[in-house]
Amino acid sequence: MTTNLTHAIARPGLAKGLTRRSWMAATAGLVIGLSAFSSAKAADDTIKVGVLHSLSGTMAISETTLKDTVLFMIDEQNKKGGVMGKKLEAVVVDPASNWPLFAEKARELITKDKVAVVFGCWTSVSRKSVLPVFKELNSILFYPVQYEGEESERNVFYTGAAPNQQAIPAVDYLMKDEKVKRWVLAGTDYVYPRTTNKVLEAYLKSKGVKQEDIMINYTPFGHSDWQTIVADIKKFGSAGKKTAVVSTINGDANVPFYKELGNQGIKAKDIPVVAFSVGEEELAGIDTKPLLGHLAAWNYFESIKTPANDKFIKEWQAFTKNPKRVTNDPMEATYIGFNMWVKAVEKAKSIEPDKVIDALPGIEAANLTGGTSKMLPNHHITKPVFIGEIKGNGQFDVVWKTPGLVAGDAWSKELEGSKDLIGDWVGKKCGNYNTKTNKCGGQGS
Amino acid sequence: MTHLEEPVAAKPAHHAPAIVDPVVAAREAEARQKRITSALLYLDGVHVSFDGFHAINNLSLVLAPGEMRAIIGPNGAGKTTMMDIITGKTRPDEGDVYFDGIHDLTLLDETQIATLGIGRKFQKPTVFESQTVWDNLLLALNVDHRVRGTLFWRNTREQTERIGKVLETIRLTDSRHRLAGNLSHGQKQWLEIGMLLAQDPKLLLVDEPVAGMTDVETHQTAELLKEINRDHKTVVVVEHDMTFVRELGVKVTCLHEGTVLAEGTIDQVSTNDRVVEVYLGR
Amino acid sequence: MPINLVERFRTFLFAFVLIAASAIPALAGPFEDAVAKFANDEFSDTDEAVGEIATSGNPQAFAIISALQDGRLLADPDSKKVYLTQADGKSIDAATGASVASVPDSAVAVRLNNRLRRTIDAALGGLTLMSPDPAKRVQAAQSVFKTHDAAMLPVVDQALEKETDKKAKQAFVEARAAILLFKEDATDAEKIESIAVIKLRGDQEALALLTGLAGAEQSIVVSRSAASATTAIQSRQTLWSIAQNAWYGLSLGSVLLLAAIGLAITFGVMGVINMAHGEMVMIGAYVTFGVQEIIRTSYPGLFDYSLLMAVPLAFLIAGLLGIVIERTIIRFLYGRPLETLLATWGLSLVLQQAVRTMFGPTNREVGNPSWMSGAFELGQITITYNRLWILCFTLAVFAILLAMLRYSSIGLEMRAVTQNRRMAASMGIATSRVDALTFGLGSGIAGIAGVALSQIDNVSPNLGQSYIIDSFMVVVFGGVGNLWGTLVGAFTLGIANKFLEPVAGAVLGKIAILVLIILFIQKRPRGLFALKGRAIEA
Amino acid sequence: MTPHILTRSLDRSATIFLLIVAAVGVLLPLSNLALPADSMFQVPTYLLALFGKYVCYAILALSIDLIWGYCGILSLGHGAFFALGGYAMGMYLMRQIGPRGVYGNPILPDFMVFLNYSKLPWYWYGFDMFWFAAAMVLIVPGLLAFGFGWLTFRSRVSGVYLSIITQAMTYALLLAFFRNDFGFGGNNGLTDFKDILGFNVQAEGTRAALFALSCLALMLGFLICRAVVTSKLGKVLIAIRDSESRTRFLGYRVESYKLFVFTLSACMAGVAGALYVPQVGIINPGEFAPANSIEAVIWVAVGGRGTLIGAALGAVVVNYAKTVFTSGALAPYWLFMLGALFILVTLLLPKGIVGTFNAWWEPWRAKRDTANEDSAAAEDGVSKPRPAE
Repeated sequence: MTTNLTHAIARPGLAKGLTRRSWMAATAGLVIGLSAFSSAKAADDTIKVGVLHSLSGTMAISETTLKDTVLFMIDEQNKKGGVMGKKLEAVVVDPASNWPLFAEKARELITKDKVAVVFGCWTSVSRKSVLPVFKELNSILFYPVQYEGEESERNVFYTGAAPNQQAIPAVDYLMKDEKVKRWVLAGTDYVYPRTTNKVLEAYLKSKGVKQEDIMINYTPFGHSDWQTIVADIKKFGSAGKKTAVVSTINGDANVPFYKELGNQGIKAKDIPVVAFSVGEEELAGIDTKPLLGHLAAWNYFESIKTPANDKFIKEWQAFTKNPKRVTNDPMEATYIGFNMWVKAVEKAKSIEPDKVIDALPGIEAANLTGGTSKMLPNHHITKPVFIGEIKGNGQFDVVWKTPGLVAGDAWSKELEGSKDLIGDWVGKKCGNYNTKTNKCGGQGS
Repeated sequence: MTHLEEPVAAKPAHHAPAIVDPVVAAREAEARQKRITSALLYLDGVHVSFDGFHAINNLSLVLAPGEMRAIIGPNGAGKTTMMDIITGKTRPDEGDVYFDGIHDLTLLDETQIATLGIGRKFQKPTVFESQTVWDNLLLALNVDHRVRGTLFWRNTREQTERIGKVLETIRLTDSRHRLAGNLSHGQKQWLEIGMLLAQDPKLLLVDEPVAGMTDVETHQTAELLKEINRDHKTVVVVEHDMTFVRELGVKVTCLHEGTVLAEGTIDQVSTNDRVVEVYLGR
Repeated sequence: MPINLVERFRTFLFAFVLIAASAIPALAGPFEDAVAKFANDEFSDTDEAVGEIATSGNPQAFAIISALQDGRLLADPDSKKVYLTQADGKSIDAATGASVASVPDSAVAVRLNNRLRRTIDAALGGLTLMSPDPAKRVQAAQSVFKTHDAAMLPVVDQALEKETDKKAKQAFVEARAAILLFKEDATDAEKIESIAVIKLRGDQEALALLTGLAGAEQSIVVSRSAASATTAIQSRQTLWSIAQNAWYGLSLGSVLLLAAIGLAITFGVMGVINMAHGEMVMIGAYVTFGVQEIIRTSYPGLFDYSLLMAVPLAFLIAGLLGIVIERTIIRFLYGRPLETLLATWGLSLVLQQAVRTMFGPTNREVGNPSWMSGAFELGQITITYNRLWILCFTLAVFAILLAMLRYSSIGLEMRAVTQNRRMAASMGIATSRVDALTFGLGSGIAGIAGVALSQIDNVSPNLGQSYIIDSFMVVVFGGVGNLWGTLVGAFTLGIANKFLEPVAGAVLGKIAILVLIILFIQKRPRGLFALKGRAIEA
Repeated sequence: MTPHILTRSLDRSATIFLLIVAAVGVLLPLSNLALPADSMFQVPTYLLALFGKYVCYAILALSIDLIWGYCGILSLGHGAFFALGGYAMGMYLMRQIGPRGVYGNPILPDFMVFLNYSKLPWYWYGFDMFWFAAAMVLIVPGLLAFGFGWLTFRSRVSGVYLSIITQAMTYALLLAFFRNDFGFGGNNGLTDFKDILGFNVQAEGTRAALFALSCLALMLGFLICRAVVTSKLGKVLIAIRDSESRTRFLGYRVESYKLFVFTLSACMAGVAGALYVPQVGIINPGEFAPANSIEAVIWVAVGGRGTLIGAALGAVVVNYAKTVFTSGALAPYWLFMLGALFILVTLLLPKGIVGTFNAWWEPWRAKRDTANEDSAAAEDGVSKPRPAE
């Protein structure tokens, strides 16, 4: 291929006026660009709230809803008069499903926009990416998604489920109610499924399940050809013992997975699948009739009938001007987190991060399922656990729930490395306090 | 009518650049022993086919050192494919191709063959259009062509003089700083010939050098080629222009369907019945 | 804690046999109480109710339980009344069988969970062992085969005697063998005979049964015979699993081919690297969504034809879009393949975000029409209808495309333009029109691919991205400019992938395939079916 | 580097470019550290981090331009070399955490503890030493590029085919690094860094130093590229780009040239990645995504292919635009803008910003300069190319 491009190869000679001028112009442009960055200053009559959810790229599918939820919550709060007499103002950025961009945007929100708090992140890696920024700049992040645990940071408040608030109750249910003896742990190959499956494997073994009755399978992100794996599950499940699948398959891959399950005729009454990442939003993309009876474990379902939930759904659908818009668990987690933050600010009478962080543990806020969640010293919250069966209309029918609220464990008791660790930001001022050595692990030995 | 060159007395073999490949070395040793030929270029029984189409069919051709040969033939006669075989671009399915009596060209690639001293001018003028005339010649100069050599290359007076001489020969001295892409068609043809000269090969393969040239330019090109040939270089010219071929006044080979149809002087060939039939037309 | 399922099943069967023998009409009283339990909205009560109703012998029992299964049984928690909606839409009082004019609004469908569904299946299974429908009898016999409960033996024997249907008879023979195999007082000869029957069946269920036998204490002859049967079944299953993998490979290959075939035109024939190709596929999927949405709201009866309607529409929409893209962007970039790559990459970002803005970032539901749902067994291979249809569809698209290029005048013009643009132009072919049409054709086929892929994958703005790399691999591996190469390339990669997957796992399998392609390209830089000769060197 | 190469490489615009980068590399950190936070001219740490990222991208863009702009090799997998360099640095930073990880394990990084690794995998050995990690930053991408290039260029895979298999290469690496079994932290990658060479990575001083270092690397990378492209080797590269087979018939071993420049470019990309990681604080398999590599190619196209300054400029401009567009009211539309930018640049500015600028004012300048240039050219024997009309 021949191209006629100009090539700056060698151009010796004396510097000419025009070049100098053009470079000076470029430099001036750079300076103007720089000042554009630093010019934005927080107005004094509003409190800024950062929203750090991907609006484009692969995670937009899940995260856009949470951005809308935060905007909805801010709108509602402002109708009630805002916080401490000041209106809330949302600052929305798009980290575009790009992890380094998350860190950049977090820094921008905190330093440039001077937000008081950030609601954001979905994937673990995005949280890990922004973590150093929040620590360095001492700000607050509310993280609303169920995750693998093994973390308790001073600047982060985890309002989604820890493994003991989702995975273990679900397995308990299957063991007791469905008499499951054989387990398939299927997940997408990333940290959340890996850790959850490790926790579950240890837990199952402690309950006397043999190694040969556990099958663990990992697939890449966005895996779309499930023929082989579904057939393997079918085969594994026909060995005479009651079998269940515990699925930590991530977002996008679920639709083809369930479609394949439905088509290969795996019925919930034969091999139930309990999923931790499939909620109302994910089901919106599937015809759920063949999936009748498959399960999901969450801390919230849209179908739960409580006055608070009815009101929330009604106002949410009015806010989004979409009468079909569904709600889901991470939305509830955002809801709880937001209300906790508001209460903490009012208690601390300040938006100073240090004061709010200290005020947060112990704060209680109503959840949408009729209970009251509480922020724990380890920065996780108490939540009820529900098991729901998929219905034909894309909703869940709650078939079981924990008698009370379950406290979130930052560190799993089932894992060798973390069984002695606790997070306690009230008494010990430490996120990874070792109860055996009575030392705070993170601060050097 | 067709006859092969008489075997000339064997000359001492040229010492080629060291070739490490043991297979090649063995073949060459064998070739030297058997003294396959004293010819500079020797093709015998060459076959090439592309997906069942026989582009070259039992082609045999022998060139003595210092000879100039014109090759004519209708489109698709296999002229360009023959050049591709000699320069290593295409591998023959069978047949022998020897250069200088010892180098089996079928085992070497383009770079090795070029290093042996075979230069090629393409049918469509192929010069480096985004570089200057000077740089084009500089690139062609037969100095160190290895990566390190070019990275730390420095100009020498000797190289400048050589390029200057070539520029004069191809009459492009005034245009030496112009981009090759901005030259006229004829000038590009000349530049490419100039690159051949800078390469200083033993054998020049020239594919349609006067296509698209004016009569004056055609005449000048013929003179140029004859001059090159006088410097004891072996030249193969592929050309359609019969006036030009006649002007060269050398032995002519006519190819047809990948094989030699006739060989001899231009008058002999152009009166050959079969040649007239397939090529020149009645 | 509810009564053990098998336990209850046994009592129920006993009752069933009695009823079958004497046909004594059921008495009122406990039956009404049982029905009323449905209104308690407790799974355990519903469970008990099913058991009691099934064993009550009441003629309504079958109707009530199947209504429960289908969600047609409504209960009013206030009045504790239970209603049954019949197939004709009329409602009756479940307890009395009397018609009711209207069901109160407070009545809701009785809820089920998986355990209840199994109870219902078992209850209905027993009730259908004598069903007039042979298919249902087969189903009932299958469930006996799985449970191999000795109490069932007399019923099975009785059913076997009467059975005339060949398939059902075989099912009963197998069920009987399963029971005998686990019956404690069966003789060794009986057991060995049973093993032979089960060995002949030879599927996963049979294997499970024989493996289960290993746990129980057996005489040496029986366990030896069971062991040899197990080995025989296993070796047969190894063969079947090869066939199964081959089918999966074909199916994956067809998906790859479908995604790549449009690219084989735009990239392979025209030399345009269209990074927005995946987005054309996505648009086809969204067209399917749109068509289904309209059908759902306006003409629900036509749902099964939704795909047939979506195919031409997707072709037209994606094709037209392709023509617009060719006219506005690509035609300025001919001869600069790498620049085209960058421009179309930008285009793909725009298209993705446009769809995201219009339809929202979440998945959209595209349903399977009934003829594309479910699966059938071929020997021991499970073949799902959607994949089978996609394979057929892909081959049809390929054949039509091939025929079009070969025999139609536009196909001739396309080939002429790609082979020698200048010559074609001088022969009076409007090359720019042909370019636009060729690109439109490639895009249109991508749109069609979207219709098919909507049946197995997410319909989301990201749909296209997941196929673009695979598509390029297929085209490059197969050999650019050769549709047959694309076909062979797609199926080779699909099958290779599916044979690697069980060995290496899905991720490593995919990595291995990519590495193999890279190495293969070293060996054959122009793909599997490379064009040879001088033309391509230009 | 011998002096004559240096003098040859430094023409007017190259010198100005180097001076500007040097000025930015000194002034920005100085203003960040020395001026009070409320000063108008103080560059906030946030911006310093941002520009540090841009500078790393600029080095990556340079490396791509070297092979694409000058040798016609369009790699759609250059992000792989960038990421590998980043991983090598990330591994060093992980080892530096030592017992300060959340589990307090002195040897194993946190992710290994919770994935139950009993000991450090062998390929993690040595990364506790900076010199080793620094060598690996060059060696790992260099070796991969050498191996890949050796296979590919020898079998004469070129053009579109090469682009697509480079994409396959980075995609395969993406999948591999996503695997937790691979021992590089899976999807979460490497993060939570504490120290680099004993300095806290989050300290302002370290940031400033890293920024200055990135600018220095950019200058050095630019100089190396200039030295390469202004040498005779650069002419051979352009010859290969414009007519590979012609170059071969002149007796050049094309594959050696491509291999040399490809490996050099990969090493540069590795250095860019290594400087990038401590500044952004994370390295994750996402960096291997083919989309990232394509985007990097687009920076070069926007800035001007075949103009080294353009490549660096393109990287900064596009990323600056991305930063601006992904915030505030424009956030939902930024993909439209980015996409449109790519389309418009390829359609309307095929030579990129710098290329177009040159084409626009070069003839004008050339007219003035003809006299002294010709005399200069005759002396040093190196002639000056002019833009094609």
